[in-house]
This record gives sequence, structure tokens and C-alpha cells, in this order.
Amino acid sequence: MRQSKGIAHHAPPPPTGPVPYDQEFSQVLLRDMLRIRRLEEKSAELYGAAKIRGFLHLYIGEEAVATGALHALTPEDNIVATYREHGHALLRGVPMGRIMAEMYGKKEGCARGRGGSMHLFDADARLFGGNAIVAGGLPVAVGLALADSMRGTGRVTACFFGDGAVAEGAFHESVNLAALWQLPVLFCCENNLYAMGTALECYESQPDLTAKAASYGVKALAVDGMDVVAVHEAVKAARTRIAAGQGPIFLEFKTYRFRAHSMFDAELYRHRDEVEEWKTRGPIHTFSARLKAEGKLDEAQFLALDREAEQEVEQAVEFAEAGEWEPVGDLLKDVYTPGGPA
Amino acid sequence: MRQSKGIAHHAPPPPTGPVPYDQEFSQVLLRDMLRIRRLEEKSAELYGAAKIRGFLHLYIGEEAVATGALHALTPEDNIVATYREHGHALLRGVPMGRIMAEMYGKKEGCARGRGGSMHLFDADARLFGGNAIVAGGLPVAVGLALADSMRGTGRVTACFFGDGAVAEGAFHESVNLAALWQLPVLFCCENNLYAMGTALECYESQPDLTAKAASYGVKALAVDGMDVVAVHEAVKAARTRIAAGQGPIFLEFKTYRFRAHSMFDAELYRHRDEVEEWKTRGPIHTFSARLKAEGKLDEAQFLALDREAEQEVEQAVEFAEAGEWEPVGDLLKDVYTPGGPA
Amino acid sequence: MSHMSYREALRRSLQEALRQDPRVFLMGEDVGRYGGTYAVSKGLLEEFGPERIRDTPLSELGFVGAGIGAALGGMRPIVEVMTVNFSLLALDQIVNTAALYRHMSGGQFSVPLVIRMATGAGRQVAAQHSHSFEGWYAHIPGIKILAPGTIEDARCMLAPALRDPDPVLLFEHTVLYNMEGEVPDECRVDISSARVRREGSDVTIITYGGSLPKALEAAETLAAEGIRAEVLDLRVLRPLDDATIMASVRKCRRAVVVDEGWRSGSLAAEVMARIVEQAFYDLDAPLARVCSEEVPIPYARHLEEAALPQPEKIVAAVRTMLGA
Amino acid sequence: MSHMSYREALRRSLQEALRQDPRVFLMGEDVGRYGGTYAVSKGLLEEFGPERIRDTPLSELGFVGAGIGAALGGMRPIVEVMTVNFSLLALDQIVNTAALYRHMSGGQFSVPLVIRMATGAGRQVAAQHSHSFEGWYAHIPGIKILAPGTIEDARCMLAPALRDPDPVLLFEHTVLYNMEGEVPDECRVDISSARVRREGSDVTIITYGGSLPKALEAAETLAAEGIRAEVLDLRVLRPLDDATIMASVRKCRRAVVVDEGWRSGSLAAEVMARIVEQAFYDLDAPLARVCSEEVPIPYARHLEEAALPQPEKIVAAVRTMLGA
Ligand SMILES: Cc1ncc(C[n+]2csc(CCOP(=O)(O)OP(=O)(O)O)c2C)c(N)n1
Ligand SMILES: Cc1ncc(C[n+]2csc(CCOP(=O)(O)OP(=O)(O)O)c2C)c(N)n1
Ligand SMILES: [Mg+2]
Ligand SMILES: [Mg+2]
Repeated sequence: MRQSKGIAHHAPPPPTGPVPYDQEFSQVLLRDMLRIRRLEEKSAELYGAAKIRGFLHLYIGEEAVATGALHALTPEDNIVATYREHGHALLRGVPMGRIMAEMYGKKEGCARGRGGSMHLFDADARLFGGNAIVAGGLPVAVGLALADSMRGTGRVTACFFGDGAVAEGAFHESVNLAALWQLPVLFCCENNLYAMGTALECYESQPDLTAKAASYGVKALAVDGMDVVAVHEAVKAARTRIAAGQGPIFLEFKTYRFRAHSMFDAELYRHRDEVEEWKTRGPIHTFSARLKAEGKLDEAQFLALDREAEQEVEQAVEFAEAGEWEPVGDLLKDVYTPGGPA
Repeated sequence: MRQSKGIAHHAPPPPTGPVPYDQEFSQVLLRDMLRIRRLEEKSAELYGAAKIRGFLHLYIGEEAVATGALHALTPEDNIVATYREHGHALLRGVPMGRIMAEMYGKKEGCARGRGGSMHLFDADARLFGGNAIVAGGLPVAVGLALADSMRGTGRVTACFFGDGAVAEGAFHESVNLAALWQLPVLFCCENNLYAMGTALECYESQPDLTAKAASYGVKALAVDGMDVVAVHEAVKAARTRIAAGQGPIFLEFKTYRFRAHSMFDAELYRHRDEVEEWKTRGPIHTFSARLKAEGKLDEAQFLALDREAEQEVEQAVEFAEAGEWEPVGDLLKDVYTPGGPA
Repeated sequence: MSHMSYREALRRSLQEALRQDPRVFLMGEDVGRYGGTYAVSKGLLEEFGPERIRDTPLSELGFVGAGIGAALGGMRPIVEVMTVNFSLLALDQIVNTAALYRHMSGGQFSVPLVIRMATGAGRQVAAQHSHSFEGWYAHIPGIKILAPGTIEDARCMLAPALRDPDPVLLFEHTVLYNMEGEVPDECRVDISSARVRREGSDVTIITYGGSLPKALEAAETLAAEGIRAEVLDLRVLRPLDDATIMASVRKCRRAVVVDEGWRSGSLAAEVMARIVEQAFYDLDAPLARVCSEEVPIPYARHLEEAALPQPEKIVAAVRTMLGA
Repeated sequence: MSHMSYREALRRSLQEALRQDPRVFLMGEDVGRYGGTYAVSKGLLEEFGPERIRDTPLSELGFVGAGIGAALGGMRPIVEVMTVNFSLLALDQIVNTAALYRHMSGGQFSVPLVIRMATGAGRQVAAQHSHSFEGWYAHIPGIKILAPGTIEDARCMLAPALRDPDPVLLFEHTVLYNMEGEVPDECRVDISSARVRREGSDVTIITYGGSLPKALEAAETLAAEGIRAEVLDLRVLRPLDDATIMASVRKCRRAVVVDEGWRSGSLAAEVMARIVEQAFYDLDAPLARVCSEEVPIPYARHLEEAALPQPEKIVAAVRTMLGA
């Protein structure tokens, strides 16, 4: 059994090359990464204050993935995510207040307090959860794409999942179905190198995850998940191909989580130096440095964006605080859909 | 959806080249293929006569695989098989009478009538079933190998399964575990091109099954499963490597089932011509032709071997007929092991 | 009225659904080219084509989950899991996704999915192919469980199941496929109520699915002895129709529950618990049940028969109860 | 006597087993480097090394099946499925292989496998992480089900489970991990009997696992009102210890069953059915049960609390039963 000593997984070199976006869109990407970051930092704080409970998984460090990806999709596309999905929900347009209220367990939450952090849903945003069974969302994503394929909607379904999910049988059955039926699915593997406390090379005999997808004849690419530009470009290109009916695509985003797996994790399984090294490649940090170097951002603008994000977070907290508790009398509501046939 | 019209799957050219075995061993291989063939032909007949019931899956056409493989293993090795396992049980040394008695449901059967055709077991022969859940035996095989690896027994576990099993998540989880832990498992995929009524290319997006195993870093080879020599050589070589601690190997035996999937199959899904073409490449037929051409067999010897096989079958039937029914009072026996701690 | 088999009734129900609603499609192992393991979908591929009669890989977890997704995406999938035995591989998707989805999303998403499975023992297919888990599935909130025990229900339950906005599991007992009978030309069945299949007054035999014919046979035998047994067909295993159960039990004051599931933790236990909760003081005798023996179902015919509920065992249980 | 937590008791039992028998090893997701999701196996990797404290991929079906194989191959594996919620992915191996193996092989092969899982709700982890399926598992012949509800059982049940030649599932309730108490220095517990945890004479409260402390609390409250409740801890959910259950029920003549499983098809139903079958005429009142409401467990604390059995609900059920 291989175990990591010191830095087992080096971070990639920081992204270089010009940012191919105008100032406005560049700042949108930066702003959205900041919004996720500040939302989650606040969530961690509120967890400490026992306002948020249950399991809370932070995306801090991985923001480039959701940000780059969701900006390359259309509002009509379907999103399926995991329990680490605050960022996906936010950029999908779920108001931050409704996300925060959900984590508070309030009626105003985007799942009416039923789901909490792991189960953010929004029908209007076509956000199909927030699934807390590892790889559990993959077959569902395939089915959504099957429906779109049969109905000819032109939609693409983007399914996010971690590196750990690739070891589950569900992943393999899903990729095969999607490839067999040439369905419009974009498989987005957020490879942060660990499944909870187990490093990728300790649980995959062959840690190149693109090889698994390729064994189904699926186009599979590894992408620098610390670079919002690389993510955005890869997803844009993939979406175009998929929408043209060329079948599913698998993208592996190499990224890193800066925080613990959840709020209960002592992080015994990785070295501090490794975390520190990856932090120097933080997606917000490197992207804003690039924008500054290109003259698309100055410090004042950065601070303004950041301040904006913090204000949004403050308002979200206020919204959640002001929210109401669902009456206990409604406990059994929505186990079944009202008005079904007798 | 691709559908087979006419001959969708051509048979390979008949095996050529000298048979690298002496007359005695060559005839043993032929004899064992004949024994399986005659046993199964009789079983089909007895099914018609309602002596055998339930599901009955015949191996006719595929005999070269079990025969070549089992002769390359040692009696200490572990065997895990599917519901199509009469041949594996027989060549593992389970007396034909006990196999037949099992299919009769008699107490003298190798699973005391509890299992029937799909669940042949023999502790002495280290035959761990007869598993009727597709891919269900794979994780068990990995575990047997794990035990051997931890205990240093030097055993190899050979796990037989069909092409259809490769689509199950269980296959992927098993191959990954075996490769990750470098366990002594020989994965024997009996690719007869159909999972029940669905052709391989109708259910696998990428029908090259070795690619799946290779994506775990597992050595994977395709072998002509209609040629007992090719099978035997491949398994011998694989066993040597595995026993030397070089990790699991995946062998794909390309073969064909001449009969229906089970006794209830109208065979709507494949063309008669395809079956007929493969029959001309029957493993008994081509192997005996080669032996004759090399002077290792004459017609009289062939007939004698065949007669011997038929006699063994007759005796097996007599044994089964003479067997007894387990008393109904023993129905609940062996749900739990007697003598467990209170 | 038309005369047909249970199998044919199921096929007609599929055909009708596929004809009436373009959103309906059938997906599962060998439903197409092969014609369905139990020949239920035979001929449907020819009529509806491979897009709507969709053969799947051996990937129960994957294609059941895909059915959930397709339902969320606006289709009305019918997923066939070849038999209940293999559905254990898909259980995570059924329980952790389909059943929880509506509630977990705060009521935003419903999953209008129908899952069909063959169930039950009695054909000597041994331990791994003889499970009766429909009663076990009835433990799970968020799904509905149907168990057609008559030709009419086989013909008519699919349509309301497809109209239901939530996941419905429909269990077809393998020994019933060849059963024949009359079906009214127009379907008028619900998927919410239990039905009295034979009137009686001395004891209620409560059952469903593959055990219904056995219970009716037992009632016939008992009638010859002057014992008038009422036979109640649960039909819908979740949610249970308490009102109809209690009405019959209050009338007969005695009840035997017959259930092919293993005794411990059987649906029969649940029915007994409810009777105790709701009609305790109306009982003239302890309730009894006839279930499968707690043993993996053996292959040998005589052992399999001994393991399963049989008319004789039902008759014996009733006689004992009545002190007859 | 030593003082320790339920978590520590479980860890000691693992440590002891690993020290005493070289065939024993522990395998599961994050049992090693991470130290176990609930920190039960913390420190074991350091003492026993990665061969015997074996981190697995996220492959529940695969590594549970591998545990079965390793047991057949002469080892004594302890497989940890992180929580019961994920065990649904492994259910096929548990039911169709582990449970059936001995019988299906005509008694030739036993599977001496122990599977540990965390179970239960009460920590606001929402619908997919809050199942209580131990009672549901108790339906399956061929396996045994243990539910330690005390520190002593947490400390002592593993050893006899490992001595058992058949598959044993051991369920650890997540809300109990931090519970502390005394443990005798020598283990003398069986894995076959139920235990009276508090003597009483007016009503038997029958329960197990995470609900045991709640039942004891309810009994305390009732005592203040002059109601003497006996609290019976089932401990072993399969096979059930009928004798101890009936003895208590015959003494108290009334019983309430408390079970965190969803009401319909709960283990509580089975216990009620058995009491009706075996002690009907000893009952002075209809049996009652306090189970989880039939709803996926919600995240919000007040809703979760309302969904689960609570001491107040138990007290109320007893009062109603006694007409108090
Ligand atoms: C089927 C299943 N098994 C185990 C778990 C417990 N668990 C939750 S997250 C996690 C690690 C998943 O790792 P990965 O897929 O890489 O996603 P990440 O958390 O790194 O984003 C585990 C083991 C689960 N939720 N579902
Ligand atoms: C999990 C599971 N799903 C479905 C079945 C029903 N079934 C039995 S055999 C079979 C086909 C298997 O094909 P393959 O693996 O290629 O083996 P072959 O029968 O061709 O030898 C199917 C679908 C089963 N036994 N187990
Ligand atoms: Mg990860
Ligand atoms: Mg095949």
C-alpha cells in the first residue's frame, strides 16, 4: 500500500498565457469565484457557531471548476452535482440567501430546509441536486440526457462528481450507457486527488482517470482545474461537440481542496506542505494576478468585487436569519406528490 | 441501436499449427471436452423429460475454454464460476454422478439438491459455485485471492464469467481491487458474444473487453476460445506470472454458445447462419481433426473416447436415478452453521 | 370481456401505454430482441422500435438510475428489472434516489417512474432466483408497491401507475404468467384499494400476488367443510388500505395472513401489527400467518414446495384457528 | 470496571480481536489513514499496518464481496461499510452471496464474516445519510444482526461475532459513539439473548440500539408518575429471542415497541406479530409502537426530531395504553 509522505501530489505550474476574455467577462469569472469563496468561508464560520449543522463540505480551492464550467453552459442545460455543490448552485443562479437559508434549515431554503448543505435543488435552475451518495448522480444524469435525446431538446446534462466516484460501479455503468446511446452528457470529474482521506493512488490501481472513460470509447481529456480559463475553454468546446450529437465527453479537472473533507476531518492523511503548495496555485489568486498583469483588473476593482461578494454573503445571512421554520405539522408533506391518482 | 442481420459475428479461422502436446495429454483434452459435451446433451434430454427442472444453461460449443483452462491450474487453486458451470465442475473432479444428482435435486448431489444446475459446489475441489447473479462471483474471487495473498498459500483464483458481466459495476470494482492489491486472480471472460439475447455491440459502447481491464493497468489478452490449445497455453502462462506475484491477469476467451441461452430461449436475436458458421469451428471437431492430421488420434480412438464419455453419462444418470430425496424435515438445515456460539 | 393470460394482459397494458403516450418507453435487459425473459414484451420491438423498446446492458444500478433521470427529464419510463433478485443491485437508486427525491428537494421534483419486476418462487430456480421482496420494498416511504394477483389487475394496473407522479414498483409473480381468465373490456381499477375476492364470514384470509390463487383454493377446500373464508387481496402493498382490511377483520373476527415473503419481517407482520393497533378488541382469536419458511429457497421440488405457502398450510392454519 | 465511550469500546474490541487472531483484519473506506469516519479505528493502522487495516476504494459491492471471499479463504475479515446508507450498494453481495452461501452449497461452505456499519439518524445529516435499516436486514435468513445499545455490548459483541461461523452484521448507532459508561473488565456477553435493562411490571418497552437510552429516559419519567416500565433491549435482531420477550410481556401484560425504523414493515411490526402469535391471551391492551414517521429524514433539526422516536413520544404511548 502506497502512502504519501511529505508532498505526494505536486501542484501544476501556475497557468500562463493571455486570458482570452474581455475585461468584463474576466471580472465576471473572478467575481463568481470570489462569491463562492466568501459564501463558503462564512458557512464554515456559521458551522462553528452551530447555525449550520449536519455535514458541510467546502469547495474552497476548487472554485475554478464550477465557475469555468457553468459559464460555458446554457440555462437550459441540466446540472447534477454532489454534496460539495454550494458553488454549482450559486452560479446556477440560486440566490445566495436561499442557499444559506437551506443550510440553516429554514423554510425559505432552496429545498425548504429538507436537504441542508448536501441537497441543494432548484427546479427553475434545472439543478437536480445535491446528491450525497458518491456516484449516485451519474445514472440520473444519464437518464436526464436520455430524455433530452428522445425529446430532441438540444440540452446537455453536466454531471459533477469526485475522483472517488470513478471507483464505484455506478460510474462505469453510467459511462457505458451514455456512450452506447450517444447521449448528451458531460462528465465532469472534479479530481481533487483524495476521496475523503484516501489518496487517488491508494484506491485506483491506474490513477489516470481518463483511461477509464476512454475504455468506453468516450473522448476523455485532463484539464487544469486550478485555471478557470482552461476549464471554461474545455467545457465550451465539449458542450459544442456534445450538442452536435457527437456523444458524451469526459473531462477530468485536476484540482485540490484547501480545506478538510468535511467539518469532522483531522486531515491525518496529507501533509501540510502539500496543502500549502497547492494554495499558492489558488484559482482566485492566480487568475487575479494574470488579469492584473494584463491590465484587466486593478487592486481597487478586486477589492470592490470582493466587498460586493461579502455584502452578498451578509445579506444572505440576514435572509437566512429572518427565515421561518417549517411548521412541524407539515412534516409528512411531499413524501408523495399531492393529487396522484387514487 | 445496432442489430445483427445475417451473420453479425464471424467465426475465427480454424486453429492451425502443431498441437504442442503428446498423444496422451492431447487425448485427455479431447476426452474432457467430449465428457462435457455428452453430459450436457444428456442434460438437455433429461430436461425435456422433466427430470431436470429450473434453469439449465448449456456450455455446448464453449468446452475448449473450461478444458484448456482447468488443465492449466493446480488442484489447490480456487475456482469461481457462473450458472453455466457443468464443465468447470466436471473437470474440477466433481464426479459426474454427483453433478447429475444435483440436477435431479437428489441428496447425493454436490450441493445436496439445494442448488440445482446453477449452483454446483464442492469444497474438496475448491469449487466455490455456481453463482447465478451475473458478475456476482467476481468480488468473491477477489476475496479468495486476498486471503491467499495474506496467508501466502501460493494459490491462484480463477474466476469465470461471461461477456455480459463486464457491463456490471461489480466487474470494475473487482478488477480495480485485484490490481490495486496485486492479488493472484485470473479473470477468465468467456465471451460468447451474447448476454442472453443481447449482442455484445448492443450493450458495450466499446466491445473490446480487454480495454476495460487494461484501464486498470491489468495485463489483458484476447484468446481464441474455440481452440483448446490456445486456451491452455494462455492460462498456463498467465498462471505462472500470477503465481510469481505479478498481479492479476485478464483473459478474454472468444467463443460461442451453440445452444439457446437456457431452456426457455426462442433465439430470436441471432441468425441461424451465424450459429451454423460457428458450429463448423466447434472445439471438439477442429481439435480432433488436428490430432488426426498429426497422427495423435485415429477414428477408433475417437469413438472409444466418445463411448467412454457416454458410458460415464449413463452411469451418472443411474446414480442420480438411484439417489434419494432429502427428507423434508431437514428443510431448515444449513441456513446457519451448526455449533455457532450462542 | 376477453379471455387472456396474465402475460398477455401485461403485454396489452404495455402496448396500450406505448400507443397512448409518446413519452412512455420500456427499458431493460432483453426486453427487445429477445422478447422479454418471460415473453411479456414479445412483439413490442417490432411495433415501437428500438428507441422505445430499449435493450440495456447488464447494469441494473445504471439503467434504473437512468429511468429516474428520464422521468425527471419529462419522459414516462417503464423500467423492467428482469427479476426482483437482481433489483438488489439497483436498490441504492430506488431507495436513495427515487424514493427520497421529492421530499429531499422540498417538493420541487417528482419522479414519475414505473419499475416492473418478476418476483417469487415456485419454478425450481433455487436460492438466488426465488426471492419475494415486494413486501420488503413496502417498508420504504416515497414509493408505491403494486402486486397484481388477477388477470384484470395485470391488464389494468399499469395505466394508473403511469399516471402516478411518484415512483411505482409493479411486481409480477412468475407462476402467474400462464394463468388465464377474463378481463373486462374497459379498465376500471384503482391503485389504492384492497379487494375482497371471495366473501366469507368466519375468517379473513389476507393475501396478494402469487399467493392469491392459493388462498382462493384454500377457501374452496374450507367451504366444503362448512367454513366460510373471506379472501382479501391487498393488491397495493404500499400504502396499505387499512379501511378495507379492518372492515373485513371486524366482520370475520379472525384473520390469517398469507405472504410468500420469509416470515420474520414479512409484510404479514405489518398487516398483523395494524390489525392489533386498529381492531384488537374485535378479534376472537390470535392472528396467524402462513409465510415462507426461513430458508433460502431450495432447488429440489419437494423442498421448494415445503418452503413456500401452500393451500394445505392455509387450510391447516384456519382449522387450527377455528379449533376445527 | 473501566470507564469509556461507546466509540472507545468499539475500538478496544477491534484492537483485541486483531491482537488475538492473525486471521482478523479490518477493511473499508477510510479505516486506515483517515482513522475511520467516526474515529473508531483511529490508531489501528499504526499498530497493525496497512495489510490488516486496509483502506478500500469507494466500491461497496466489491469490497463487501471481497470480505465474503476472504472469509471463505480462511481469514476472519471485519468489513466496515461506512454507514448503512451505503450498504444498499452492497446488498446484493450480502443477501445473494453471504446469506445464501451455506445453504446453497448444501452445507459445504460457511462465511465467517463480520460487517460493521454506522446506522441511524439524529445528527441532521438528512435523507440519504439517516437510514435505520438494521431491522430491515433482520428479514434475511442466513445472517445474524447485532445492535449494541450499551457500552458493554459495544465492547464485547465483536468477539462472539467473530467466533460465529456465519455472517454477522453489527450496527453501531451514530448518536451513541460519544455515550460513556462502565464496562466490566471481562466480557461475558452472548449474541443470542435479549436483556432486561430496567425491571418493571406495568408495561414492557421493547427496543434496541440508539433507541435504548430514549426508552430508559422514558421509563425514568414514567417512574416519577408511578408507572413501572420494564425496558427490554433486544440486542440481537436476528434471530430474535422470543423467550425473553414473551416472559417480560407475560409479566407486564402490556408492551410498547420502540424502533427507529420507519413504521410500516418495521422490526417493531415483527415483534408485535410474534407477541400476538405467542402471548395473545396474556395481553391486557393492544400493543403499540413508537417508530420513525414515514418520511425521509429531514435536515432541519426540529423536523428531524419530530420524525424520530423521542422519550416524550414513548411516555405518551405508555400513558395512552394505561389510560393514564
Ligand atoms: C456510496 C458512498 N460511499 C461512501 C460515502 C461517504 N463519503 C462521502 S464523500 C466521500 C469521498 C468522496 O470522494 P470524491 O468522490 O473524490 O469527492 P470529494 O469529496 O473529494 O469531492 C465518501 C467516502 C458516500 N457518501 N457514498
Ligand atoms: C445481475 C443479473 N442480472 C440479470 C440476470 C439474468 N441473466 C442470467 S444470464 C444473463 C446473460 C449473461 O450473459 P453473459 O455474462 O455473457 O454470460 P453467458 O450466459 O453468455 O454465458 C442474464 C441477463 C442475472 N442472472 N443476474
Ligand atoms: Mg476527491
Ligand atoms: Mg455471453
